[in-house]
Amino acid sequence: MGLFKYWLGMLKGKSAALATAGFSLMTAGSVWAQEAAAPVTAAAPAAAAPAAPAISAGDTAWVLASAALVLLMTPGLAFFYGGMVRKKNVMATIMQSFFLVALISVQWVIWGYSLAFGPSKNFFFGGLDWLFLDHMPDVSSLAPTIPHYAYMIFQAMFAIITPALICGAYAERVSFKGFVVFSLLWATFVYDVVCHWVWGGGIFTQMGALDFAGGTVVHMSSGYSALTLALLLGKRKGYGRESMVPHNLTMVLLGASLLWFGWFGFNAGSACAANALACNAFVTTNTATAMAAITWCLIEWFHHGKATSLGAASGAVAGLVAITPACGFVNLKGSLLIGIVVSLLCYAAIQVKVKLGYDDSLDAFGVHGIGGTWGALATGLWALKSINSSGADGLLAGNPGQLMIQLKTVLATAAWSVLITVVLYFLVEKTVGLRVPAREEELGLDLSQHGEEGYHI
Amino acid sequence: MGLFKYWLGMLKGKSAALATAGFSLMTAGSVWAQEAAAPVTAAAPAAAAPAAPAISAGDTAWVLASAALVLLMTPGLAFFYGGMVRKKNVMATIMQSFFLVALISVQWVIWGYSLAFGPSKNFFFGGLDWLFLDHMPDVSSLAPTIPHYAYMIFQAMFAIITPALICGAYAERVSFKGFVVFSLLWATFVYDVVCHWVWGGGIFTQMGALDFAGGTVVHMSSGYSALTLALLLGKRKGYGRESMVPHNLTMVLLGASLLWFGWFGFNAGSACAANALACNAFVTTNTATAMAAITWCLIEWFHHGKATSLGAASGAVAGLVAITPACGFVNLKGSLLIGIVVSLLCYAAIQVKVKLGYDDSLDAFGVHGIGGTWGALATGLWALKSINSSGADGLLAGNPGQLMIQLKTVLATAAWSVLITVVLYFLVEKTVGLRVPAREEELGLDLSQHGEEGYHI
Amino acid sequence: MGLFKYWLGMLKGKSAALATAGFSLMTAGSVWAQEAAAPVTAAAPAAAAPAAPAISAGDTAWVLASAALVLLMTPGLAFFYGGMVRKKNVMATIMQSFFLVALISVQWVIWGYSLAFGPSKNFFFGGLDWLFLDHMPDVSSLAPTIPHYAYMIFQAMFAIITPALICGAYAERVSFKGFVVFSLLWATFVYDVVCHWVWGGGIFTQMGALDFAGGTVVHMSSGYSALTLALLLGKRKGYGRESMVPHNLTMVLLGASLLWFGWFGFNAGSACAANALACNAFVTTNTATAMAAITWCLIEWFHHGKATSLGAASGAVAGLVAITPACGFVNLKGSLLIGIVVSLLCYAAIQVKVKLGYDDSLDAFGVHGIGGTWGALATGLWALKSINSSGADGLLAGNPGQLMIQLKTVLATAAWSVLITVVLYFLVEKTVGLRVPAREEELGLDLSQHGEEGYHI
Amino acid sequence: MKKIEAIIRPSALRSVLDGLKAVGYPGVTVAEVQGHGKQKGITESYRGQSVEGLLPKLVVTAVVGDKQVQKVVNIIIKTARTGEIGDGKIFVSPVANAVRIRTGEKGEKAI
Amino acid sequence: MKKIEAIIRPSALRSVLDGLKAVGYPGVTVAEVQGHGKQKGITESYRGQSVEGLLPKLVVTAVVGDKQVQKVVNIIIKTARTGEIGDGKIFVSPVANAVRIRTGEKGEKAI
Amino acid sequence: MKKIEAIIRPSALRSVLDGLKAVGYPGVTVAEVQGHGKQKGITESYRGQSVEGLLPKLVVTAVVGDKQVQKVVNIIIKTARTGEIGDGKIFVSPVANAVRIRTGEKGEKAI
Ligand SMILES: Nc1ncnc2c1ncn2[C@@H]1O[C@H](COP(=O)(O)OP(=O)(O)O)[C@@H](O)[C@H]1O
Ligand SMILES: Nc1ncnc2c1ncn2[C@@H]1O[C@H](COP(=O)(O)OP(=O)(O)O)[C@@H](O)[C@H]1O
Ligand SMILES: Nc1ncnc2c1ncn2[C@@H]1O[C@H](COP(=O)(O)OP(=O)(O)O)[C@@H](O)[C@H]1O
Repeated sequence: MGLFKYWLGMLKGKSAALATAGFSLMTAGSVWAQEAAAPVTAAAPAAAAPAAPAISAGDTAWVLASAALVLLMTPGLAFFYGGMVRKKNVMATIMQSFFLVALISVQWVIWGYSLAFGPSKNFFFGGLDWLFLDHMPDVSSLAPTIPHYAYMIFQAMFAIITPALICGAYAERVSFKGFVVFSLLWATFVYDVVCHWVWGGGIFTQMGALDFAGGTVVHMSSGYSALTLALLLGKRKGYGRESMVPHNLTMVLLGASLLWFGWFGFNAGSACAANALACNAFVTTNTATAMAAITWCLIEWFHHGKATSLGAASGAVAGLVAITPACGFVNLKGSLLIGIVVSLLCYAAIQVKVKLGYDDSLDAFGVHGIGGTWGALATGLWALKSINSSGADGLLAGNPGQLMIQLKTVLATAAWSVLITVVLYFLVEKTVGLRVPAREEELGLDLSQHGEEGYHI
Repeated sequence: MGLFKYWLGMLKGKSAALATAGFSLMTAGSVWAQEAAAPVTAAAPAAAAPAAPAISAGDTAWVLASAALVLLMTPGLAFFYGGMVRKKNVMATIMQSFFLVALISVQWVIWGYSLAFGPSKNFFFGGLDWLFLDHMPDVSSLAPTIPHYAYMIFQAMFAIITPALICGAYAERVSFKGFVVFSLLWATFVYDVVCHWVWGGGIFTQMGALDFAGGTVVHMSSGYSALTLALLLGKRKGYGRESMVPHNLTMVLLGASLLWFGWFGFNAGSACAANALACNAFVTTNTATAMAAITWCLIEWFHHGKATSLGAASGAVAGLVAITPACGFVNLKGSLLIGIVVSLLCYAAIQVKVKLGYDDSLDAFGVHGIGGTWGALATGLWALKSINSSGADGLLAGNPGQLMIQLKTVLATAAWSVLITVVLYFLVEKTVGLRVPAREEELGLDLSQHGEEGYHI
Repeated sequence: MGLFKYWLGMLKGKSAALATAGFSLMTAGSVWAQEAAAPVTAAAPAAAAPAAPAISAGDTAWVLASAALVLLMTPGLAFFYGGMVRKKNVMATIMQSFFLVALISVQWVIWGYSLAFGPSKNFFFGGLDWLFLDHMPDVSSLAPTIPHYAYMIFQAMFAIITPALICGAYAERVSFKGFVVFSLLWATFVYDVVCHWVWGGGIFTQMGALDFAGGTVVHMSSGYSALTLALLLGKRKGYGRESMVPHNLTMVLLGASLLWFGWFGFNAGSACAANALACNAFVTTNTATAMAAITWCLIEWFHHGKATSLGAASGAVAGLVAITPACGFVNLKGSLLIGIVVSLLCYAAIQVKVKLGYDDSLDAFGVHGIGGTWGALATGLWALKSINSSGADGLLAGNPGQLMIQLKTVLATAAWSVLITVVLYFLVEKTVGLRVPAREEELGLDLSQHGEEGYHI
Repeated sequence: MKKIEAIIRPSALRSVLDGLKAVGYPGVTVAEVQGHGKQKGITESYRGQSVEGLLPKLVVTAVVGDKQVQKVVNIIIKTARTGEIGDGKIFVSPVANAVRIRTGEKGEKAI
Repeated sequence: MKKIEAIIRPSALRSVLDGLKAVGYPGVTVAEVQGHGKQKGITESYRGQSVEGLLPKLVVTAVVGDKQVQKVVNIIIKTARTGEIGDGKIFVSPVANAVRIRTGEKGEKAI
Repeated sequence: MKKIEAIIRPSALRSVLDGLKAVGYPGVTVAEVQGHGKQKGITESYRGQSVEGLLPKLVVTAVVGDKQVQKVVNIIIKTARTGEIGDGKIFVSPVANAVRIRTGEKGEKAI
């Protein structure tokens, strides 16, 4: 609770500034940095880093390969989502993910990395010392055996995919302009901040929270923001009346396959080295994913008498989400259990969604919010110091405290994500506009937002 | 021939047990393990393994990257096959491969790896000591410079794709339920066993058979099983009368491209190290594949006056298949010859198939059976100790004995695959059912098995 | 200018021979090699190569992974281009790229690598000493920490994609036969030669030209040849009258995504090691690409009021092209500027094309020619010795001479490419024929050249 | 017998089908088409070049007995109307005969 | 002249075309459609939500002279029939005129 | 009112639409089909097996008032003709009624 008070207090003094900050991001940013830097005392450098080991070509090779793999995940997501929407919105949906690769790549090297990982002296964010990657040391203390640029660009890929995940919630109804502005602000004020908390030496790092590859940072932040947006934006025109089935399931399966493939970089790459820990992450990732896909199919079997390929793909993605924070802390059996449970939870969440009647178009919350939450908590259940000596034991290894820590990060991340998303939603909706006019939605976003169509005679 | 007697005898005592084993796999498995373990004496640990070299980050990086590449092959196969079927079966076909990624990933970590690579004291299979990967040493003697988990998960990807290859033979006419049961049993009783024979320290390992990346283990086992199933299941409804041309060739080419890409992991990764041997495998793989694609196009040119993209893709896959066992033993010129011959053989086999009138829908036997057989024999022709010192010379380097060894493995693998496939076919057909009812086949497997369609208005 | 005289003179004595060389490539090649070898004195070995460092598994892992990534780029290009053509030409377009993977893979190991990198004693090309990769040392002096085969196959992927890039210029109107013959000759007489000049120890190597990953070798050579062919072949039937919009933009975006992914291998792999330089190349590549995509979208926004996904993809590819020669020499800020400018230039070039009325179908020149030229010059502007000590400073770091060197390579490459392309065009058009008859063009190349269709009922 | 061909917005399909089902006329065939009427096509742009595009529509075809024509047409009007340009057209045309392939039945019995 | 529109199973296309060829009626146009008649659509399920889907069919259209109508219809019935629900329908409707674009010929000569 | 259905080459679409636009007849619906007439299908080959394929065509449908039929047909003939086999056919058939869904207007006013 102290944690909550801490940043709620912090926020109060900042919220006005936030609202007016508008587009002059860079100025706003540096002002904020100075304000915030004052009251808090040194905390960062943080983390492991044994006395300056040499750069390893093997580790670098693996992290670069992983960065490339993670880059591919966002187009993978583009197809996963693009296949699920109606034909008239396919390019707009693919474009959202694809454009974010470009947008956040630039945001990250200019100010994002500095905000998230910069040498701040506070719990909250990393400051602006590394704007344009200037003044960065050659090696990060967080990944001492690879060049800093490798770590930075690997992290960039995470920053890219996170806002892209949200697209699933507002698919088929937001303007491209509004989407761009929202995403840029969200990346800066949600992702970069939460990333600092968890990995950048911020408050969760201090608390000993475990998040190997981004359960809180990536999936929960995006998942809860997705839910918030789905509620604020309202349903798609015709929701419940028109048929909104996936227009191309082969594209969904392609996307899911690229996600599975790329996720090895995401999770095993997060070891920042080609070592036994990376191998553990690789294996638990694959196992949880597989188990979740099987489980989802079994649920469908019981529920409808038939397993579907969309179900297998959805289960796989849910499994990937859930194992993400845990992959470098749990063992094989833990990963099997995580995979089983996540499909039960996500499938249930999606059925509940329909009952509740909000329109999380492609289940960004149902999969990433729920799956991410489960993954974060499951890490607190099954983490083992024997798997990762710089980690901790979880509840089932006799350390209930870890579960509490995990719970705190879950709540804090969810709260922060929701809060800022609400603010940004109103900011964007009132200025450039986020939801498209009904006529443009009916016409389809491909034609109305981009003046192009996916398929031609 | 001793070999044949050996395992035929072995089998006789086991076949009844096999038939009744049914679904209680795990129990059955361990019973069998004890039975079998008794009469045979120590044989395994096998293989190279110089006195405990250190783990290499570079080797680990390459094997993990390779494992990811091989994982992608199965979705690649999903698209390769999925594009070739009729629209009404596209999702069912993609689902077969995709679901196997999940199914065998789990099977492998629970009992598959143990059966194949476990520390058995017999020629036949590896036992169940490593169930759930428990009790596994940190490093495998088969890949001493990488963590055992890396080797295990790399091998998992091979176990996954092998049953997926068979899908090509029964495409468009099996029930999903039957497919799942069959595949699980097949993976256990064919793949895991043959894998042990060849790589796990089993009988072929002892004999000195050469199979660098899985010609026998992967392509022959699946290819001959494919032929068996095509014959047992009978033709698709309407075969020869309805048009059954590929519904989407762009998808076929996408699949072939992902296969080619992933196969570098398959073959060059099989060096289990980022060394000169891996480079040799990489180069021979690419060369044989390219040469086979060119050759296939030339054949079409002579036969029909036009080269096709489907032909180029088919040739490439045939080349990949054929070079698989040879890639780490032959030199560049060997790979060129292997590529040329495989396309001649496979193209001829496919024309013969049409004459003979059995329906190997997507030529799983025509490509993997024939190509795999050729590759295994070709290894016996062109292998060179100068390429791989832990290999052997082939016939053309003056060692006809090697070709005989290769021939024995070919025959034994084919016989075992056919035999078990026949048993499993009847087992599954009589219990859950394998072939779908005519009406469901007519409707299409997407709707009848999964209740979904690939494409929507 | 001395440079020009040099090879113009060289050419004069050779042009007759060239024209008659026809198909007997190998003979012609070796004759030529002897002729040419005589008058020039030792020059090659060239480049860095500190006294025989050991093979590094990490570096090898990265280069092999990179080679696989670059291999995937050509299918990526197949889809990028294939989506942009009309439905009736989709397979022919995909086939051009796919077949080139096969064709040039074989050409490269037989004579291409030798021509480009062989131990020639002249400025012009590498000779035929390494035909079939025979007599090659185990390690190349150009990449001393990896096996020679790794370097060779990595380079092969570059040789493959370069002629494939040209396909964009003559899409939808050349015969498959003509295309094959032209590409094989072009690879030999343009690519292999220019590659030797720039990287193989040839004249540009001597001059100190900077081309990290192939701005001149890959993009300019193909770009200017593309322009030449577009002009020589004339417009597509119905150009300006029929609608020629992309038939499947999702395929274009898939292609662009695979290109972006693979390009990390292309550029960061060109460090031939997993070191800080590779990381710099990785980061500048991603940044320039992202910036170019954003810029292209902004231009569209101003020009048409809407950003398109085709624009984002086009901008990304333009950015990838432009940063290619520069990625290992410039810093982050340089890459941002390169990205911004390339989209301005390429977008303008495409608008001008329409005005001028020539039909570069898919803007091979507009993107690769213009983008490659800009990248080569930009390297001369922003190169920094502090980024790459074996490089040089550019104009903005006070070394205007470098810009002049870059300019010379640009002019020489363009001139050589245009010249040989003109010769080859007439050679092929007069013999096997390059442009298809009008009736075949109307029918579509899929049916007329390959007897197959992309999509079936 | 008459053939009723309704060119509708893709988004109206479900309502139209549900509407038809409610009045007990199950036989229906749907095709994807493109078109323009009063609602002009839309300007698209590819690499800076503008082209005029058609809009995606669906054609719902139902062959019905003469007496049901009015009712079916009314249902379609009601379920496909948004009141905005682009709602589409219904064309009614004569059908000389109908055959049920399965049974060979002819005429109104077949539909 | 009459327009014969046969809504058939996709799997029957080749037989129908071969049948028509055998009786020397080459002109034919085929379109992909979806529909339902007696054979109801099928329930599909996406992430646990059931939706009612239509079934894929083909429409084979041939415009023929009045005298050939019966023959063509019979061929189609014969080649497209499986006897199970879903075999489809044939609709025959009047055609006022036909034109061969290449030559401008009109009427029965044009078909 | 008449329904004019023109089966044309895909490459002729733009000219036909432009031609129609020039004479002020905007309402038009286009569908993708396959077919063969005098221009036989083409032999395709898949893994060595030859199959007979149909050729892609477009059907352009315009319902027009009786008086405009001739003009529209002429425009289509002019803009779709290449003079080579495969230019396609135009079929004209009667339409009993038309309805504009948006307004409920009937008859010629609706088209
Ligand atoms: N005369 C016509 N002939 C054929 N199709 C037509 C005709 N008029 C309209 N259509 C079809 O109906 C669709 C909707 O017509 P539109 O005029 O936009 O509707 P509204 O009458 O509500 O304005 C068009 O896209 C076109 O496909
Ligand atoms: N009255 C109708 N109007 C338009 N299309 C119809 C009609 N009745 C059937 N169809 C089409 O014919 C197809 C097959 O019809 P169905 O009733 O299933 O065949 P059967 O008469 O053998 O039971 C349907 O899917 C639908 O596309
Ligand atoms: N009698 C017919 N009924 C239906 N469609 C036809 C008929 N004749 C031709 N077609 C359609 O018109 C297209 C072009 O016909 P074709 O005979 O090739 O043109 P042409 O008369 O110029 O030779 C065919 O592909 C087919 O789709």
